Amino acid sequence: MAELPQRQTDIGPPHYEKFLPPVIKKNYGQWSYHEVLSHGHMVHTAKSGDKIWTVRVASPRLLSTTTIYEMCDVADKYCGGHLRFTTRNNVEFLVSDEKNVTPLMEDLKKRGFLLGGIGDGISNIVHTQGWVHCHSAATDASGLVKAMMDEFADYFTKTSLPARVRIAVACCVNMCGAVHCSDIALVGVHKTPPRINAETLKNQCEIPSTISSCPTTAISPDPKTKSVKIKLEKCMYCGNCYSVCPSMPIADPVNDGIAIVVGGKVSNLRSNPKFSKLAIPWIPNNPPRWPEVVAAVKTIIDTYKAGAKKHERVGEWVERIGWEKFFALTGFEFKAQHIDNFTFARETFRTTSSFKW
Amino acid sequence: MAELPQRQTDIGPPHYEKFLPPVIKKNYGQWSYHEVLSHGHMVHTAKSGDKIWTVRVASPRLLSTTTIYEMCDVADKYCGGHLRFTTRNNVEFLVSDEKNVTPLMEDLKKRGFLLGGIGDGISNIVHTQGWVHCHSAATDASGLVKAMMDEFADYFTKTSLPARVRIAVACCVNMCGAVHCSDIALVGVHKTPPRINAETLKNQCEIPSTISSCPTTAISPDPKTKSVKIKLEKCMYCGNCYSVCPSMPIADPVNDGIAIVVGGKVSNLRSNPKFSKLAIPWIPNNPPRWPEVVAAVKTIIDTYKAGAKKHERVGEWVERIGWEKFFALTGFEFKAQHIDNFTFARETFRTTSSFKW
Amino acid sequence: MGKKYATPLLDELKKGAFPSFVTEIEKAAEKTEYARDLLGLLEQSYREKLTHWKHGGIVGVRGYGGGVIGRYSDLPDKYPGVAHFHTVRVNQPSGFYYTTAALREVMGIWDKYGSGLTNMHGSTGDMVLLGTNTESLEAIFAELSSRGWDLGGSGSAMRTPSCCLGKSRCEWACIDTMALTNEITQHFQDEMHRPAFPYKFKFKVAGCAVDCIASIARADMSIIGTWKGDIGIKQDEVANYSKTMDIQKEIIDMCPTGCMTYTGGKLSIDNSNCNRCMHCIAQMTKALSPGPERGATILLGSKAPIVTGALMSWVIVPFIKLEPPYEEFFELVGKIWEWWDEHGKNRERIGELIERMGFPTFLKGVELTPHPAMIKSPRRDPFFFWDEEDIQR
Amino acid sequence: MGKKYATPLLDELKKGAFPSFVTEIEKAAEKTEYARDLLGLLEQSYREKLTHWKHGGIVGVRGYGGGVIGRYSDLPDKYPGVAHFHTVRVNQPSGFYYTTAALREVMGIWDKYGSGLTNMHGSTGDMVLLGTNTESLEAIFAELSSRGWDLGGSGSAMRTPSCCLGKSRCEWACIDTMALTNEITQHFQDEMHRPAFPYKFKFKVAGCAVDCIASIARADMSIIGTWKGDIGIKQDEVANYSKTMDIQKEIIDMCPTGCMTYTGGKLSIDNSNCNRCMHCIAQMTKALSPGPERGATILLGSKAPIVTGALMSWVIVPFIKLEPPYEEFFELVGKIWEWWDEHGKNRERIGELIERMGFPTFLKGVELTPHPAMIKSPRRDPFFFWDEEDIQR
Ligand code: SRM
Ligand code: SRM
Ligand code: SRM
Ligand code: SRM
Ligand code: SF4
Ligand code: SF4
Ligand code: SF4
Ligand code: SF4
Ligand code: SF4
Ligand code: SF4
Ligand code: SF4
Ligand code: SF4
Repeated sequence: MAELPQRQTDIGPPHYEKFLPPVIKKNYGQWSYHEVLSHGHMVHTAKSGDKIWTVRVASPRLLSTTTIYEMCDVADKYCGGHLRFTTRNNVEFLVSDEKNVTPLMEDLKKRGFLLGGIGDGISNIVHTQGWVHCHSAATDASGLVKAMMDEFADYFTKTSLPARVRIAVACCVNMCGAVHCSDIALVGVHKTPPRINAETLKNQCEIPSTISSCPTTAISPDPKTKSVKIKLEKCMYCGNCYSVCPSMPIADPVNDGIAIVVGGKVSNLRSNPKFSKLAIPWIPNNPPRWPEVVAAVKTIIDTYKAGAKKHERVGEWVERIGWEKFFALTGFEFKAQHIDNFTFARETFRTTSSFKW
Repeated sequence: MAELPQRQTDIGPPHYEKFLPPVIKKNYGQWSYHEVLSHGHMVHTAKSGDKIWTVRVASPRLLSTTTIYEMCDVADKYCGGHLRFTTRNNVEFLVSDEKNVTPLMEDLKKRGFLLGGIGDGISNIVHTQGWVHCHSAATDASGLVKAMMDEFADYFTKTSLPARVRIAVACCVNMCGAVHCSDIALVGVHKTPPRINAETLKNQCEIPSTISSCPTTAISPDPKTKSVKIKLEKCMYCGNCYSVCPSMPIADPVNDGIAIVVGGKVSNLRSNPKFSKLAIPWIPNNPPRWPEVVAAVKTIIDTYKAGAKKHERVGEWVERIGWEKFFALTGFEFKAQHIDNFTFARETFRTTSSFKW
Repeated sequence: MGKKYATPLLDELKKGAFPSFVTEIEKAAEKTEYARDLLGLLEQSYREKLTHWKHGGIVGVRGYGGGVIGRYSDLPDKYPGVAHFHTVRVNQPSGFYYTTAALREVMGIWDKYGSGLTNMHGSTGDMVLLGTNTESLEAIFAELSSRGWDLGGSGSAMRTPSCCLGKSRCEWACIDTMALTNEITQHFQDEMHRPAFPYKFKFKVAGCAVDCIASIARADMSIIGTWKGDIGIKQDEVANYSKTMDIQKEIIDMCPTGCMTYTGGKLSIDNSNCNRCMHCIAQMTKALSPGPERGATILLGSKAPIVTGALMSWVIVPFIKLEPPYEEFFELVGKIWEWWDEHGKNRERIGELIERMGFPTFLKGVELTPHPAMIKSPRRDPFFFWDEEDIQR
Repeated sequence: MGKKYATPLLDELKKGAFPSFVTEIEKAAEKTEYARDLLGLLEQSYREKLTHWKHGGIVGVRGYGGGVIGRYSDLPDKYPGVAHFHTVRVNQPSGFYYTTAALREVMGIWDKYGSGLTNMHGSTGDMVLLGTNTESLEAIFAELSSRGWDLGGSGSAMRTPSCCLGKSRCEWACIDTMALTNEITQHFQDEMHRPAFPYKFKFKVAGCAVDCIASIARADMSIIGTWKGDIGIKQDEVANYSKTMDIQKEIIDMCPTGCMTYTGGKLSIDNSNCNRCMHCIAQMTKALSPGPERGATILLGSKAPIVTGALMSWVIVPFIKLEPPYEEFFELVGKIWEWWDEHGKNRERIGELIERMGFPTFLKGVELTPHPAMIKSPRRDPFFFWDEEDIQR
């Protein structure tokens, strides 16, 4: 290995200005309006009259350097070497010259890129590591995303919905995605308590912090084994103990699965940001294409599309019709698991006699 | 004392049927509609065409037998000996014969009874014992009610509001009135921790149940005195320890006072039942007429009357305009005490950037 | 009888439009020493801004554990008339209807043995006879009960149930509130008179969602009448209302579910989206009426804020027919009390217990089936329990 | 290079319209053993429905406590290429803008030392370089940092701040999100690289209430641009929109505060009742624009559900001007961290701490004044604390 260059510390990231296209630098803070031209492209017009076209393509987020080089080639050809990523991991090609827009879009299509994600449809799915990289995963993330986006690709490329439908996937309840405030989200869940490896625990884990990691105080010291024990009926399978102590593995191939939550949002438009709420507590892990999960999400989207008013997000629609109607319309079974028994349970109970039959 | 009659047990109350006017017995469950004729009287019409007129008068609830006899005299004269009390402690004279209605109302007025309480105005104030009968009282109830109802008598007898305004008074946070779901309510509050009488406590109180009575775990055993001690900064002056243990008196003439809560309701019309929320944390006890309290309630009612839509209850109005506007419009000071730090605090925090300036 | 004490502060409260409780005490003071000394004691409280009642001791009548609230003044020497000042809770008849004969009878007993002061009624619903001494209690009870009256509840017991007047005078009542309330009261006499629960338990029965008895806020079990099927509409009466009311603004726009339309003078309701809030019916009572299949929603848990905060009752049975002999209903109450008895701590209300143990656990314990009507929204955090039968081994 | 393992399950995921991560791994597998063995390991996970990663050990670069996530396979013998498979978090430039030159440079380094696989970007915002071994870490860091790149955060430290693109391309940005984000990142380099907090702390900056960076759900401190003053209205553009849009239905009826009217072709807004939700502006961007006085609302506390349930950030500063040198802002952050440091338990996020200690206590601790904008509604239960100065002695 050749001599390494001189390292530096605490320099932080490069200043963003270095990376901005000239038209953006010039019109920074002076944009006037935008027009969505298709699900795949839009144009922003500045007060000066300058314009910038954005062409957006899907990304699996897990990208090889090979593909990134190819994107760079495209950006060099049409965008003066400028591109960006979005907060939902799509790729945006930034065009300053109108005449490059169509050739760029043609070229991207020819190369197999999927144009879309702009406006009221389904954009990329925010997701996490899953079996590709995380020890904590109760399911894979990338595979779920792929299976779903294949099914819903039209909503990415061309078909509109009443409003944006933001989907997220988290492979465990640590929820590294924006799951808890998404229109629809999948989260990998366990259904069985951790198993204690008393032998390794002694050395691998700090017992007090293991005990205090448990939100339900299910864990207590086990003097006999110099380890810990779990009050099984108190365990809600959150896996927080495993995050703190590797000797308490919780993954269980047969009983791990996927919960679906719906109705969250982060934008403040119309209604306040909302938490996602449980729609289906458990669907089995069925890789590589998780057909039951995809079907359930499709049911939600179809029902939403049929029932929502224009501009109404999933959560706004559900709150307008009521959760009892949501269950009736989707046909999802209502189970004991849907009823909150956690921190703010009481606030979710129906303290009125007004509900719909 | 003469010989006592033979006691009976577990017989329960007399059957209500014995007390119903004949027209009610006949048309029981067969009423068709009602018409409010004035704040003081209304008529119900049965499917049979029969009618019953109701004339309502105010009651201080604390009634002497003398006054009750007088009411009986009136009911004998115009109502065939039938009357009832309402769930808000008003008295209703039930008239089967239309020609008795006006004479009855005239007679009642002449005798000094106050007719009213029907429809969209201020009906009687639900309240509790106060200094008249309770050891727990941080304020009086009857006096507060009298002071307020004198001020708002017109809303009882003749002037309408956008909707019913239900007022309640509780003399301590045990809240024996319907305070926690009232349009406007007053509650007697303490501001200083209980004082421990270690001498009497030993004998009068069971130490474990005294300790466990404290919602904030402020109380702990004091082995030195064989009594208990209080972590002062944890005490929220709820007085629950005093309910359990008389040796921990909490009443404090200088610092006891009145909190005002607003916006609650119990009906399910339009919006769900609502809890009342804190408007003013503390106003000094100023008997016999509590002018500051009356003025504050008047401010709320005036502001509500000016701003609410027809049929809108106080809580519906406040929620429509937002609490920030409520404070702006009433001019009430917003203080740290308004911010919840109890069980469900988190659910009250503003998790949106949308609010009004 | 002249005045025993100067009461300048209380005298202020005799002025003004609203009837005065001070005047009432003065009227009683013409008859009883209790009331005379109450005026003195109360004036002192007004002066000092301090209650002068001691923590109540336990007093009562033979064979009962409740129904009387013991009360002693802390200034017995100064105001001997109120040295004892106990309250007798007399169970009211359902709906608070009285004949003058019955009322006179009770008041007569009270004049004989008590202060001549009452609360008509207490917040729970009882006729509250305010102020007597320990010695008189047995006599009062004998006189009352021999004439068909009984005591209400107090302590850790079933409390006196109460209700709105329901079918007796209201066109909206979907259940017979007075019959049910009377039935509950009679059915559970033992539970009411001999406290054996972890804490108090209250029933309140409302004939419809208007809830004129505030049941949802003040009863451990709130029973609220409702219906299934379509709201009845009389279009001719709608037309009449349109002359005096802005139907679009006052009705259509205020319907919380947006399920109503008013076009071409015709009112229509999409009943499948109506949540039966009662707004439209209340405003247009001649034109609209509750649907045909009548019953009630049962809700559980409300109470005042001590200790973990105020609760409103929440739905545990979305719909139940409530007709005599109410077997299904009493069976359910039995199961709930059994579960409470088994798991409840001392001074823990049923609502607090359910919160502590979890609503799903409660449902299982009393064999009720989860239903979306029980919740406003499903849980948000994906932490939930499974039973052995849900697990594959 | 041919296939090292048969991957029938993963192959299924190469089909379909959406770009495939499997194809991406295969592309990298043409270059690196890491990616080749990742395919084998992942196929096994797909077969067994089980992760094959061990609990990460602590690895990193000299002088830093974070920026690298250690990861080891539990099948190192079977898939030696992923025996080590650490992640390097490279701090992205604000707004995720790149020149192709810069991107190629980073990718070149990664091809040299790593798996050739990336996440563009991680959920927090970093460029995530996915998979390398412990030995390569120092080299990667030297190559990156010598070219002007630095690592992002991990562990109990300030995490890599991120933002929406703000003023760079959006007409609604009320603050310069990219400038502020860069400023925060640079200002707190030490706090990011050397974990010394009770737990992680994240910043996210959104230019307006649309919140395209999901700050309110995913940042301990969420900074959201907003305005004071009247929304700008161009009536001629309103008229244009009226040709393609049902303004009454889509705008007026959907305004949450009901503060808009549209009569006689003229749009009016009662700005004193507008809550600045952005709905109308978003739908009619040519006609409407944020008001003149620009700044931000600061919210605190959001996080994922472990342990007491998910939180969204809540308002702690209703309005602040955010302009260089951001003194007031940095001072506030300092006070908050100090208070957290003093009171926070290990693994307790700031939001959880505030909840545990009480919001009023927090406000006092960091010297902020209570304001109705901080709450959706005041407390309901009348239990509250007073200070010594509120008491009369
Ligand atoms: C590029 C991006 C910001 C960035 O810095 O990367 C962005 C850009 C814009 N957003 Fe966004 N939003 C972006 C993520 C978000 C997010 C965050 C997220 O999804 O995690 C949200 C919040 C979603 C939520 O509430 O859960 C978001 C909610 C919106 C909305 C509000 C939708 C609503 O009705 O609630 C608008 C307004 C509109 O156009 O109606 C909007 C509008 C816009 C506009 C039109 C703003 C403008 O004037 O330029 C931009 C282009 C439109 C578009 O993409 O459809 N953007 N937008 C992000 C693109 C993500 C992607 O690849 O799909
Ligand atoms: C007599 C009484 C029942 C009883 O068994 O004693 C009663 C009787 C009626 N109520 Fe009530 N309500 C009675 C307490 C209540 C209560 C309970 C309370 O105040 O503690 C409520 C709930 C208040 C709340 O939500 O906080 C109540 C909320 C209503 C409403 C709904 C108001 C709303 O808009 O929310 C109506 C409907 C209407 O008329 O608009 C109503 C309507 C009625 C009607 C019109 C029902 C009918 O068709 O007969 C009755 C006469 C009208 C009136 O009094 O104005 N009644 N009503 C109670 C009279 C109390 C009093 O003396 O003032
Ligand atoms: C008399 C009455 C107030 C009134 O003026 O009407 C009353 C009076 C007392 N209540 Fe009550 N409560 C009365 C209805 C209520 C209600 C309202 C209701 O029942 O609809 C409530 C709120 C609803 C509830 O049950 O939560 C109520 C909630 C309490 C509490 C708080 C209980 C809790 O779990 O939060 C206490 C404290 C306790 O039980 O130790 C309490 C305790 C008391 C005591 C026994 C004081 C004590 O701690 O020993 C009071 C005796 C006062 C006295 O000297 O007569 N009282 N109490 C009401 C009963 C009259 C009746 O039988 O009709
Ligand atoms: C890489 C990344 C997911 C991704 O695929 O994008 C990630 C990956 C991990 N997260 Fe995360 N988190 C990542 C963003 C998040 C986010 C989203 C965000 O920052 O916007 C959240 C939710 C927001 C929040 O902070 O609450 C998040 C909430 C967690 C939690 C729960 C923390 C909590 O207080 O609730 C944990 C558990 C922990 O800290 O022990 C966790 C822990 C982890 C660990 C370190 C697993 C562990 O327990 O040791 C994961 C390492 C996976 C791996 O093998 O690479 N991660 N984590 C994200 C960071 C990439 C980046 O730097 O850009
Ligand atoms: S959500 Fe869980 S499994 Fe997925 S990356 Fe985060 S910590 Fe790992
Ligand atoms: S999985 Fe969660 S609930 Fe179960 S023992 Fe571990 S920390 Fe406790
Ligand atoms: S509210 Fe308090 S002071 Fe008043 S009667 Fe009830 S327990 Fe007594
Ligand atoms: S008043 Fe309440 S908070 Fe204070 S010590 Fe007594 S029980 Fe505890
Ligand atoms: S609750 Fe309903 S049934 Fe009972 S009186 Fe009120 S309106 Fe009538
Ligand atoms: S009862 Fe309520 S929800 Fe039903 S139609 Fe009438 S107003 Fe609408
Ligand atoms: S958050 Fe606001 S300023 Fe930022 S990109 Fe989205 S719309 Fe534009
Ligand atoms: S920003 Fe929102 S609240 Fe304000 S006028 Fe527009 S739609 Fe209405």
